[in-house]
Amino acid sequence: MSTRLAKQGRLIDRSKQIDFTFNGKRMQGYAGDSLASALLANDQMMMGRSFKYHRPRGVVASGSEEPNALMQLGKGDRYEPNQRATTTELFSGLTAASQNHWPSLEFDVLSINNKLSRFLTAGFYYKMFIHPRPLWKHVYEPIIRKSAGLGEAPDKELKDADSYEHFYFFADVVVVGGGVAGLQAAKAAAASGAKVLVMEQNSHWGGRAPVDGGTIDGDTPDAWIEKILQELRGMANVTLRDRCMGSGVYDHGYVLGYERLTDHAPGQGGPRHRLWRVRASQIITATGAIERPLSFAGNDVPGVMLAASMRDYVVNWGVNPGQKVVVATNNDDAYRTALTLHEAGVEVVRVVDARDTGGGELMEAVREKGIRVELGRAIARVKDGPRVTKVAICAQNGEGGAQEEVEADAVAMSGGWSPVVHLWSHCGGKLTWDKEQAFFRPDPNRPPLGDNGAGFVVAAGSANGNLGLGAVLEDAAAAGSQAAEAAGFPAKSVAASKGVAEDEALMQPVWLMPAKADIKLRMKTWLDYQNDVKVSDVQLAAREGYESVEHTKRYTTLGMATDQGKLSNINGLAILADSLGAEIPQVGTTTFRPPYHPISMGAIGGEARGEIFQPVRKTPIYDWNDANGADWEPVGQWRRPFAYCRSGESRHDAVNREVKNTRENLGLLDASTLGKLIVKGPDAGKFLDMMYTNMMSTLKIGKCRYGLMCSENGFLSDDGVVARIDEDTWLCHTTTGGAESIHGHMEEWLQTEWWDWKVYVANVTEQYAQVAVVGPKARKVLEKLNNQAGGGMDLSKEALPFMEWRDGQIGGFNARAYRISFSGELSYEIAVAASEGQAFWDALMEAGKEFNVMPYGTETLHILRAEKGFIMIGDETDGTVIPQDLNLQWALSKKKEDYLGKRAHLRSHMADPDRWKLVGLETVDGSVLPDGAYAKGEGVNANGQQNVIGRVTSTYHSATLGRGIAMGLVKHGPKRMGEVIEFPGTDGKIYKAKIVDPVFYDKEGEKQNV
Amino acid sequence: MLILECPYCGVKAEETELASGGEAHLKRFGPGSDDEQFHDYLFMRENPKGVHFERWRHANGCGKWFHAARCTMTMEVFGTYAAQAYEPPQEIKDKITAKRPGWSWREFSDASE
Amino acid sequence: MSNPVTATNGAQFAGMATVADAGLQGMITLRGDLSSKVLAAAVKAATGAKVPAQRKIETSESGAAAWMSPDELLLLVPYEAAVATTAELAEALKGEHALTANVSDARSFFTISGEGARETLAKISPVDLSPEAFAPGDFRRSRTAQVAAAFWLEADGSLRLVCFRSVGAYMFNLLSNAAHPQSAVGVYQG
Amino acid sequence: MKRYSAFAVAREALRYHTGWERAWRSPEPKRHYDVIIVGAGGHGLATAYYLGKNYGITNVAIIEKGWLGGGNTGRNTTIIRSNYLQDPSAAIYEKARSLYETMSQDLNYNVMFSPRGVIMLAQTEHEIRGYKRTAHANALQGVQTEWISPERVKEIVPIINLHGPRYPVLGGLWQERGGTARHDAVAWGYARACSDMGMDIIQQCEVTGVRTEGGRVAGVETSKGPIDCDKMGMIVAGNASHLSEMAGFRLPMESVALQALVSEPIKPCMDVVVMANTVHGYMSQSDKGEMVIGGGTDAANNYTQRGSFHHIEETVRALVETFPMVSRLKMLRQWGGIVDVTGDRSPLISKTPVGNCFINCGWGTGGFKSIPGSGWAMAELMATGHSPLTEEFTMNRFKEGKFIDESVAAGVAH
Repeated sequence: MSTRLAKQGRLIDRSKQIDFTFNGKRMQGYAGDSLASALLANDQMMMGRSFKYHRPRGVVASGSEEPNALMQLGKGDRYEPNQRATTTELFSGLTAASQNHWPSLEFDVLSINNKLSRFLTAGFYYKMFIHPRPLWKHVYEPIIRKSAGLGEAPDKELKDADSYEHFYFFADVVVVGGGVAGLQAAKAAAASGAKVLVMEQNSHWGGRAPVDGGTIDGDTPDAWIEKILQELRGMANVTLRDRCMGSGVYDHGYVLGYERLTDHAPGQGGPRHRLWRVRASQIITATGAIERPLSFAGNDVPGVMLAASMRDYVVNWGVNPGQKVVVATNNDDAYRTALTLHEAGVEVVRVVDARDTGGGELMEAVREKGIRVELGRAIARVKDGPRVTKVAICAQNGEGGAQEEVEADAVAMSGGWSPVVHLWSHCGGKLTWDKEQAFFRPDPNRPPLGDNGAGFVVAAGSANGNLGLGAVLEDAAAAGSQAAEAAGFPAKSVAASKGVAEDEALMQPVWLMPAKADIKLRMKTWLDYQNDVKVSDVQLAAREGYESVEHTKRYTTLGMATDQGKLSNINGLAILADSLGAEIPQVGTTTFRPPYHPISMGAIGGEARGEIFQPVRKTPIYDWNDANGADWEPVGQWRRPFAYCRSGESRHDAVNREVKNTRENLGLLDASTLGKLIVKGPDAGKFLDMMYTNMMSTLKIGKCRYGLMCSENGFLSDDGVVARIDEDTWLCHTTTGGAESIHGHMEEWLQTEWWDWKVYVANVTEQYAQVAVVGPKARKVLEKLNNQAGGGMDLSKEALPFMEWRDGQIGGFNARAYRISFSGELSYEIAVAASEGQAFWDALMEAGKEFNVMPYGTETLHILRAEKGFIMIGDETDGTVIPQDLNLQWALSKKKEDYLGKRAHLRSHMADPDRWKLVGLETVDGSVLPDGAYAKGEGVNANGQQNVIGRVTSTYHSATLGRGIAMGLVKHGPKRMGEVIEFPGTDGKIYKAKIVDPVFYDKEGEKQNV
Repeated sequence: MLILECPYCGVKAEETELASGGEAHLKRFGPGSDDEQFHDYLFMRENPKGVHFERWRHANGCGKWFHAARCTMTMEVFGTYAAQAYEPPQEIKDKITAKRPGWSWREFSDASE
Repeated sequence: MSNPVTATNGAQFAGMATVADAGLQGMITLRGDLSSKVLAAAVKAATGAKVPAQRKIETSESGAAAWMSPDELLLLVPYEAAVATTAELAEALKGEHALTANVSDARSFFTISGEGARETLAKISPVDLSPEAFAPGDFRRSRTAQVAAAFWLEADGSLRLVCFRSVGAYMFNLLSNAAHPQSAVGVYQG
Repeated sequence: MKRYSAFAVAREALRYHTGWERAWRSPEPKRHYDVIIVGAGGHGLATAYYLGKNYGITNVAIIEKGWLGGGNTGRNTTIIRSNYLQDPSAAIYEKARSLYETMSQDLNYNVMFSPRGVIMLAQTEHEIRGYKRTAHANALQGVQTEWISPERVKEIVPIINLHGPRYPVLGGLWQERGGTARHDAVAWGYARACSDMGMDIIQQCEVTGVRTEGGRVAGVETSKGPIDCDKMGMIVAGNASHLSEMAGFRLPMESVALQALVSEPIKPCMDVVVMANTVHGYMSQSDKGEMVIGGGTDAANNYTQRGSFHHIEETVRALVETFPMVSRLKMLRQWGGIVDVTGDRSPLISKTPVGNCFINCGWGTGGFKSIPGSGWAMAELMATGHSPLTEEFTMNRFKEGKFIDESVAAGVAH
């Protein structure tokens, strides 16, 4: 059984007991415990079930590489699945539950898959469930999908109770990893004066050095760490962040840091996670190394653990994972675990060393303690079950025969170490195979390249392939100086601290235990614990021709679990290489992708949620609109009232009311969102003649002209009214949402094509609140305002004719009035300072009462213009429509040699007489044509699709006319006036419509010209 | 996430301050050009594996367009320069030559070849 | 005639920094040749400040001039004077190729003050706001979360930020959120 | 070829699966083939497969620089749908979708086509109009789609938040017979079937030159020596510009990065594919339980298979807003691919200025869903010189101004 030891536990505070629950059971741990160490202290070795076979699984590691001990953590709006017990700090009230089983961890129905495992090999599903076809959709796939996944999904209505944020930071050198290598490297880099940021994923500094022992500068590692931390904290150019994982390295020195602020104390206030977005000149990866499992049968039985992790549990948390332990190894480091266990009073039953020659001084120290060490031996198998009970030992160089069985309740295994090269590799750093130590290490000659073409990542310490304490510190100091120098800070030489640890004999690569294990053993030998990939699976993949490492990975799912192959990749590669008769470096690795360790989606999204998910652009009259029934419609980032719904009124009724009232009395439209660009300079006229299809240079001062814009590719892109302000100044109106893009468009041409033209453009859209005062009473209300103010601009037909503008005062407001109309009514668009917009609107509403004033929204705007046959950018146009399609030839200047789009219109398809053209459409029965309907033609095309001859572009119920009206594009449309064509609806009905003139109302334009 | 130095502001702007604008040094063809010229001007884009010249706008910044010489295989930036140019400045071309001897892009190339 | 109002109407939030609507501020966009002596004189007359260097703001008793781009300045003048000053500038620059526009009402204007001011802004803007990199008199246009903004540092350590009026409410919420009292990062303060 | 079946699996289990044969051969190249396909991705393999199956052309080599299916076929978000607006697109994507339905049986390889349904959310009035238009067009194109109400959306996608403060869900375009498939299996299944017909799939073989004689392709130079052919198909996605230049012609195309990510696996919670174009994000849940997430493309030319992280951020925040529970999931892995984008973002399946050389590229973000249709049509074009499915996708359309623009209805085409 696993228990809490009376001694040891450098990270726990035994004076602070903490209550938590696991699967509903109350348990106790100490402050400083991880959830995994606390569970072990409560003899809870089994912590989960595997993905495919639902095999019982215990914790195998002590850090972020843990593949098995995944938990459902928390409740309600703070629930989260798939949290590693090893990286979860224990806190009071923590509730954890194990995953992927039903009905319970101990008894799981789907563990039947374990019994069927002989059938469920790698890729079995590609070969099965093919016939009969319907069974896949209705039976097999639903079953497969039901059994998918690990933790339960959060509740469908869950609203995350936590908040998240980002933080931008700039450093000369970022050190990822706060172990002794990282600290040493940071010190060396900081000494040069470089600005240094150090990130450590755990809440404690120093990495595993304090557990592994040895001395640094004559001190214990703990003492040295304390000292160097103090030094670094005292330096103004150094920032230390713990609980902050370097999660990814991206192009041009971009590093993400994932800081977990309140995971260890949920609900304490403030953001839960902070995503650091760091720009670094140089990055040092001091990310350590990860121990590899050994591949023997039953290496997944709960109680089988990585040797160094087992040592961590004893030393860091005072937890003893078993009473009788077998240690299996191919290197010297595992002997440290034997010594640690022995010292803690645990019986080390046997050290099984696969090497014929055994180890060095550490082995001797173990033997001196009276522990039996067997050389050239291997674990043949660990007896299956929910916990280790028996271990069979055999010769390493055999097939697993002649076994000796010993009793044990835990196994410590060490297959050697793999440097953590993830961050080195994320952005293209290459690896080299170290044959002697049997691992991939960063190739210093092929680092990831930064914006200047030079390497920007330096690996340090064991992450760089240096496993001994002395070498780690020397390498780290050198890395620190190198990085500082590369960041432009001439290195001050900093002597590396001197690390002394036991000499170690060479490890010996052992990829399978025993070396010639037979197929029955190989089918019980796990490579990827979480995804249940075994040695036999990789061998099968190779046999079937999935020879590329990426094929093998994808065919077997090796390395695709939530640990992303941290434990399994190298072991799997070695088996694949062996199967192919190739060397490991020839097989290569799969691609390392961020994040190093999963990071929360919340942190990635940052502050952008709820109210500040995206900016809402508000006009000066927004709040009034909101308080007066606006049914909002998003238009780009703006929001505009679709209609103003009165209490109990439907949207449809509101629109009809607004339309009628505007035609009969007086309507107000908040038109502030229309773009307003000032274009000024000696060449402004020439420039606008290029921008617009029609002539703008000849426009007279004081007058307005409707203008069309095309892209260089010929398609209609924007329209609006242009006003000539003075000799060299024009004011261009754009569509809502067009202000920024058209401003950008103008600047682009001015800066990159005609840079010698003297033109300046300024976007003054938001300087003004603009109100369209529309309807037969429009002039009356404005004159009333002027009368009340004791004077103002002359708004008579004579003084301000149609398509002209004037500056002056209206109702005491400084205003610019444009006599333009998008509704066919008498209409003024009045611009006042945005800061006075609400007041001006209020004045209009007040003065308008006697004229029955009503505000109207975008839908009424649309209907009013459609009744008049005016086109709308975005309705009649969709990026594929040219002015000719809309019968707007009159706006294409023939006098101008050139304008954007002119050349494009000459291409054969654009000059094609068969292009669909704008017409009005009236249903035969007065109903409303469905939005987006297509007109049916004769027969089908070569692909069997119904031929079509047109489509509806805008369709409304016209309250003015009491019937449906529509516009559409129809093949040869203008030549087919009076013809009835058919529009099949998606409701199964056929809508018949007559082709008519698109101007439905006031064809002579009498109403606007009064 | 790239950083490019805006030649107008002098800041090393990160990609979120910038808007990418496609191939640089395009020659405009308008009325009077033939279909082939007009087609190439609008659609035939350089898509090199290696040295590329492209346009960027410091959109969330000074609003100015500029040019960048960049490697599409490594993301190395050889330099940035003002948009008001018909060809890359000699200094930029020299920098590229030093790092990518034998380079060529459209009508421009390693002059030492 | 009415009392003009800002988009956020005097809003304030106090957290690790204090975020406040800075009220109505006269602002004038001036585009022209920044090396021109005529322009320099006009700027001086309008604001009392000289033409700023790249990415700087020059302040005087009565106003300020900030560098927006190689051919654009943002001039700060009293709100009430903006219309008249814009006209005067236009008059003074008559012979020059230049553009002046009163944009006082097109903007929202905020102060971010207190110990956490730099950190508050550094959560939403990809700009190095460390004291070494950003000092009083520095002026920067950049992105704040999802919108454009310009900001500078005053001598008292507080920040001033300008954005479009339409996103004033968004900006205020954004800054207030970033200034959450329990969210100090602890790198530029304490 | 030994057939795959539950019986075969059971039989093999008895002998510990030692009897399975190779899924495809790994031959050395011959000196000459009737047809060379460059690129052993989904499109290249499918083209070869239908050349053999529909036209009996089996003396075919499929040449691959890396490993088969290792490009965009193996790094996309596996969405299959055909609810396109324009006739030519709807035709080829619907052809593809219908071929997916029987692909497992055709290939005797379970590609796990899962017709779970695809919803495209409408979140603005503009989008409503766009999708209603698409629904009308689809009805006449023979593509089954349906405009559905917000309530129906919620029924189908219980984890969705209909009432987001910024973009409430106003309805959706529903294609019940869209879905997903196992992307690698599509490549592997085609490869196995091609190999079985006697075609040679030559991996780790880079084309270094194209030999032309008299305006026709005579063969290719490769890292495994010269290989001659009578006809050649270039089907290499993002590398198409590079390859076409070897043959002496240029393409109206650029290569940019497209990124995707997955969450850690969770128990099933979303049974369909959901695309939210207004906020630029889409999501489905894989058969393993991972939430598979994608967004828009980067803008700048790029061959690194890495994109910029801010696009990931944009996508994730859109999804957190649309599916609030996603906030408490974790990103397991992000990656990028290089997509080939043409001037109108629709593909090129076309004859080229070089007589016996054919091009198939420019699928941009729509490549996976089109694989079988694209292969079917390309094979027809290569075998007979004409295919109605490819007629509108010629290189000439840019000259004529006859674009196939799908951005009309939805902001982005995925």
